[in-house]
Amino acid sequence: MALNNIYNEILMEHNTHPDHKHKLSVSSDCKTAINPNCGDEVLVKKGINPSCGDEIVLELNIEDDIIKDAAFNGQGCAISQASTDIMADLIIGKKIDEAVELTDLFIKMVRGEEKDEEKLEQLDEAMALKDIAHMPARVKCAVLAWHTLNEMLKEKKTAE
Amino acid sequence: MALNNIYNEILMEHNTHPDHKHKLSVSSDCKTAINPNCGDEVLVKKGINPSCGDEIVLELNIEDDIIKDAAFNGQGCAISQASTDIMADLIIGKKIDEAVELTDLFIKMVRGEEKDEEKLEQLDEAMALKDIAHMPARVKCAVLAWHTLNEMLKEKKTAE
Amino acid sequence: MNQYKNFFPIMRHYKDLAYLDNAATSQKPDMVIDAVADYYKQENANPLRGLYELSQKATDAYENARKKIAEFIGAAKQQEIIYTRNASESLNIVAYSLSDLLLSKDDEILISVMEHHSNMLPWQQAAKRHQAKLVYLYPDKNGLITIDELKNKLSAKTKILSLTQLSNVLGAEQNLKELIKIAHANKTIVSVDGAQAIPHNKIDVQALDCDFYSFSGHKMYAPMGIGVLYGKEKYLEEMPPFLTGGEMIDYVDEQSATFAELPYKFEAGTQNVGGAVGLSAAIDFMESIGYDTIIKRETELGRFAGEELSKLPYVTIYGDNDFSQHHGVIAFNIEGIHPHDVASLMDSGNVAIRGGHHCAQPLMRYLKCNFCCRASIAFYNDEEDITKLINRTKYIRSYFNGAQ
Amino acid sequence: MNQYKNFFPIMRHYKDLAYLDNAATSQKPDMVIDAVADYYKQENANPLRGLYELSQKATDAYENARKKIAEFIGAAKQQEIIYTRNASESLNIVAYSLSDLLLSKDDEILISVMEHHSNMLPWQQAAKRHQAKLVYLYPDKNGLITIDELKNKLSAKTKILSLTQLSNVLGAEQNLKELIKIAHANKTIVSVDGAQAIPHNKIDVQALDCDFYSFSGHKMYAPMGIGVLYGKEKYLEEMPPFLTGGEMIDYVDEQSATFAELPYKFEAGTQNVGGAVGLSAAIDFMESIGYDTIIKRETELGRFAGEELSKLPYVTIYGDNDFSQHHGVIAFNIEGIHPHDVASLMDSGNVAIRGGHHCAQPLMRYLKCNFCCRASIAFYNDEEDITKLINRTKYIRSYFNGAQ
Ligand SMILES: Cc1ncc(COP(=O)(O)O)c(C=O)c1O
Ligand SMILES: Cc1ncc(COP(=O)(O)O)c(C=O)c1O
Repeated sequence: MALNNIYNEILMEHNTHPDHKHKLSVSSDCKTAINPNCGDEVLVKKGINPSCGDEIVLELNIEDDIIKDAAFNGQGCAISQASTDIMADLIIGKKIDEAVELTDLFIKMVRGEEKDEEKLEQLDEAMALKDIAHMPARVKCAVLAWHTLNEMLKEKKTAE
Repeated sequence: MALNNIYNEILMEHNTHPDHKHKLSVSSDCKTAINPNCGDEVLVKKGINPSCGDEIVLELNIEDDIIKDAAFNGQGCAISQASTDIMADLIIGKKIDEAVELTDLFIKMVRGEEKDEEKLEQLDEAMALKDIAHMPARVKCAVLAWHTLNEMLKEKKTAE
Repeated sequence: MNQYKNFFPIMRHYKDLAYLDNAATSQKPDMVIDAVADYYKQENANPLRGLYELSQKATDAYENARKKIAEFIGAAKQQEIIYTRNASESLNIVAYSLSDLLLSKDDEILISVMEHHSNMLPWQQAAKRHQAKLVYLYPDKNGLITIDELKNKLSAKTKILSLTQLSNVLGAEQNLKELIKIAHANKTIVSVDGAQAIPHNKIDVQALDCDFYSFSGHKMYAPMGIGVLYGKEKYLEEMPPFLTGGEMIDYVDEQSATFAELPYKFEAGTQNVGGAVGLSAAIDFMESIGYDTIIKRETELGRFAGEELSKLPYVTIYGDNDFSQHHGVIAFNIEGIHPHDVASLMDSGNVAIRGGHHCAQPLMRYLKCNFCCRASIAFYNDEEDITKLINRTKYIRSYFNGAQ
Repeated sequence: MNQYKNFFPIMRHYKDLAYLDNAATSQKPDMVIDAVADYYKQENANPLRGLYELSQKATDAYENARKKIAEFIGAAKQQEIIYTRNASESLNIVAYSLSDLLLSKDDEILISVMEHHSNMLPWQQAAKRHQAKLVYLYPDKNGLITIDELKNKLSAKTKILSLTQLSNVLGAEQNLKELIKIAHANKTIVSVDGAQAIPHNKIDVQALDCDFYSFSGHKMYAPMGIGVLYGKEKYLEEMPPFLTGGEMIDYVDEQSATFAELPYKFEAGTQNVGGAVGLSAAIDFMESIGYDTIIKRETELGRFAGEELSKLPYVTIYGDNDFSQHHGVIAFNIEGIHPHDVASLMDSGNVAIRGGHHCAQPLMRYLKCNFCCRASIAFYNDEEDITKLINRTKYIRSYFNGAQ
């Protein structure tokens, strides 16, 4: 199998030089935390993939329904690390509802359920992960962050 | 398979007209019982083949180390019934040790472990059951009585 | 040789054999044997955890088979299908794990006296472990559990009903849908032993609304060593795992563990992927024949066998007098001749039937026969096979009578 | 292609594949695949209870396989061989049934931190059920349990020691004979997980004097779905049955049952005769190759792989520095690259290895790595396979480095 097209430039770049792998808050294992720089409340959630032990902690800074900033920490394979960084790029500046839609779309794409290229264009660089659908064992790595974000945002919605 | 040579004349005859299917004693489910005709002590033992539900109750009248009479009762297939009757024929008049040896020999024969025709001659009509070795599922039917007798005599020996 | 036998290499090998022990195990068509061999020749690897192509193929083979099985029995979800070795293991899982979840002292488990030992002993054990009571249903003369019988035996304490859909001796198919409705109205959870039903009739677990459904592959043209437990997700979720070990965990530390999601929670260790592939091929095979054909042939051959045998005055047949209701299972005795002798002498005439208690000793006692012969028919049998059975029956009778 | 690969249809099919996941499951030679198919083509029937020729053939196939297995592992008696689905089930039987027989509150079970989850979780469960304590042995840097470690952990309360003979991660073979002697002197019963040992080394259960020995067919060239539990007769006799149902009984009435003699007491329901036949053929296959050849090739290839990999400064290998002691199992990590990425990129170079926790999470934590890659070698591998592994390792490292 030509798997190298998964470990493509985009993925390798985001894995080696992630833009969003840092902390927004001080503590990071509770649901909300305070950003020491600005005093903003930060949303925090941990995602875990038991099969490979990947763990990411996702942090969001949301103001007026808009994701102002996103960051992550944690250990994992190149696919989950890159996928998380790519996701952060994509959702910063988006409205909550838009972000939820994008995560739904991404999850459909990597499960091979959505193949319409035009629709997928919205995912921008995340399209680089399309072929993971052919590697079901790795799909969990790719979706970990997106699942976590999806749940996080839905929890916020219902909490409101 | 030519099984008919198991259901041969000798076997069918002993099955249909057993000479020894009757009672020697009054009760018959305990280890020794009294023969009402002669007041003799009769040795009684029950043998069971769980796989086919065959049950025989064997009774022996032993005097001075010699099997004076043998009889049986119970339900079973033609093979176990005939085999029991044939055995009774064979052992009446024999010494205990001789009878034990004959049962050992018979058991070896039907398991296919003893093939020496000359030796097997001692078994007389019981040789008619030789081919049961080719029907392992029925070996248990054939040996039920012989096993029971064997144990019975050994128990008597150790009891003495 | 009829066109159906031609699918089976063993039938081509023993052209004269009337194989009438299908309720014990069916023969296997080329399609199934080849599918298993091909799996080992082209796709074999340890599934689930592998990150390479071959392991992915094995995983696909394994999970596609699960999907096919789910569709075949009308399950709502794939994760409701758990692979086991055979129906016996499936029934043991239910009896252990569901009992652990549900049973307290003095609760009642309801089964029928017709149950195969595999749907009886596990409940005896469960009853002992939980100091619960094992209560019995008794069939009418046609082998059916009536609504009244069920209503009489159900109580507020009846937590579980486990019932065979089709008796392996009487061949009668229970009116399950109605029985289940009544049990559910009583808040009783229903486990069905489908080992004998599934080879003969299209099953739809959702239409039946049973909570658990157990069956074996080997009775439905699949290889030995593969079986299925279907369970409703909500129960399987709550039930504790049964076997533990590799593949069924999430986290393990020295003193404790958390378990994987369904269906993996119940599948410990390396599973029988070849068997799953074989079962999947067996489903394809059955669908290529079609249940219509299967039912029609089995009903007609069963009726023919029953009617011809019942013409012989020295033959007793157990169960319904309408032999079209027997699903090809004809249990009988020849007067004065032990079933083991009958079976041996049938064999010498190239007729393969079973003689004994058919793993249903309490039923045998209930029928007052202890032992009987059983001819069990599959769609690949034909009139010639049945004619051999009848002729051999006559021969055996005369052979024994002649000796008198 | 080397002469040994030529025995395996899957190797002929994927000529470029370096299959190095043999510890997960081995590939199957023609001999085994054909033996199983031939069984279904010529001898298939339900064994044990049948009174006709075909059933007798199936019974013979089943029992002759048992006899061959008994001889293969040096068991004293055939009835000490119990068929299971896999090693996991064998270990579960011991953990359930032996614990029920032996354990009281505060008793101790001793296992090692190297155990596969299948020899760990069943004991966690047993400990919970009986309020017993699960105590751990820790290996030295070569992966061996020392005599001192064992002596320190044994106490008057230690009823059971269950130990893997060969770790599926470290590849180290325990000095079992000595360990068992010490345990026995302490009146501790010893169960051995032989799943990884038996493909690589001749086993003699009587020489080892272990009380139980569990293994899977699928790791030793047999099909999936068949495994073995060996147990000393005296213990198996006393132990309660585990699964219950058809074929494992003598008498059954509505409320109780008596169980069949060994080995049948532990074999509920229709067994996997095809699997038993496959396992028997796998033994023939291994004997035709010879353990001499197997050991020689696996030792040399393992040493070659270990030595070449250890030349790469960014590779860490776990376990003994003498790679000839690894039985072909080389667990390693490439600095900075997750084992899942390594395995995926190995795959794209046609090298099949495993990455993950290898069903041994506590061991992974003990080794402080959580995850690792594992290449596991069988005698049919060759230098070319290992060279591919090494080259691919270098490539992956440079690919990731190049991206920096
Ligand atoms: C050491 C060890 N024990 C037990 C097992 C379990 O074997 P199976 O999955 O065949 O039950 C394995 C296989 O992965 C193993 O490596
Ligand atoms: C009604 C019924 N239930 C359960 C079983 C057990 O099936 P298996 O032996 O395949 O576990 C059988 C098969 O003999 C059966 O006829």
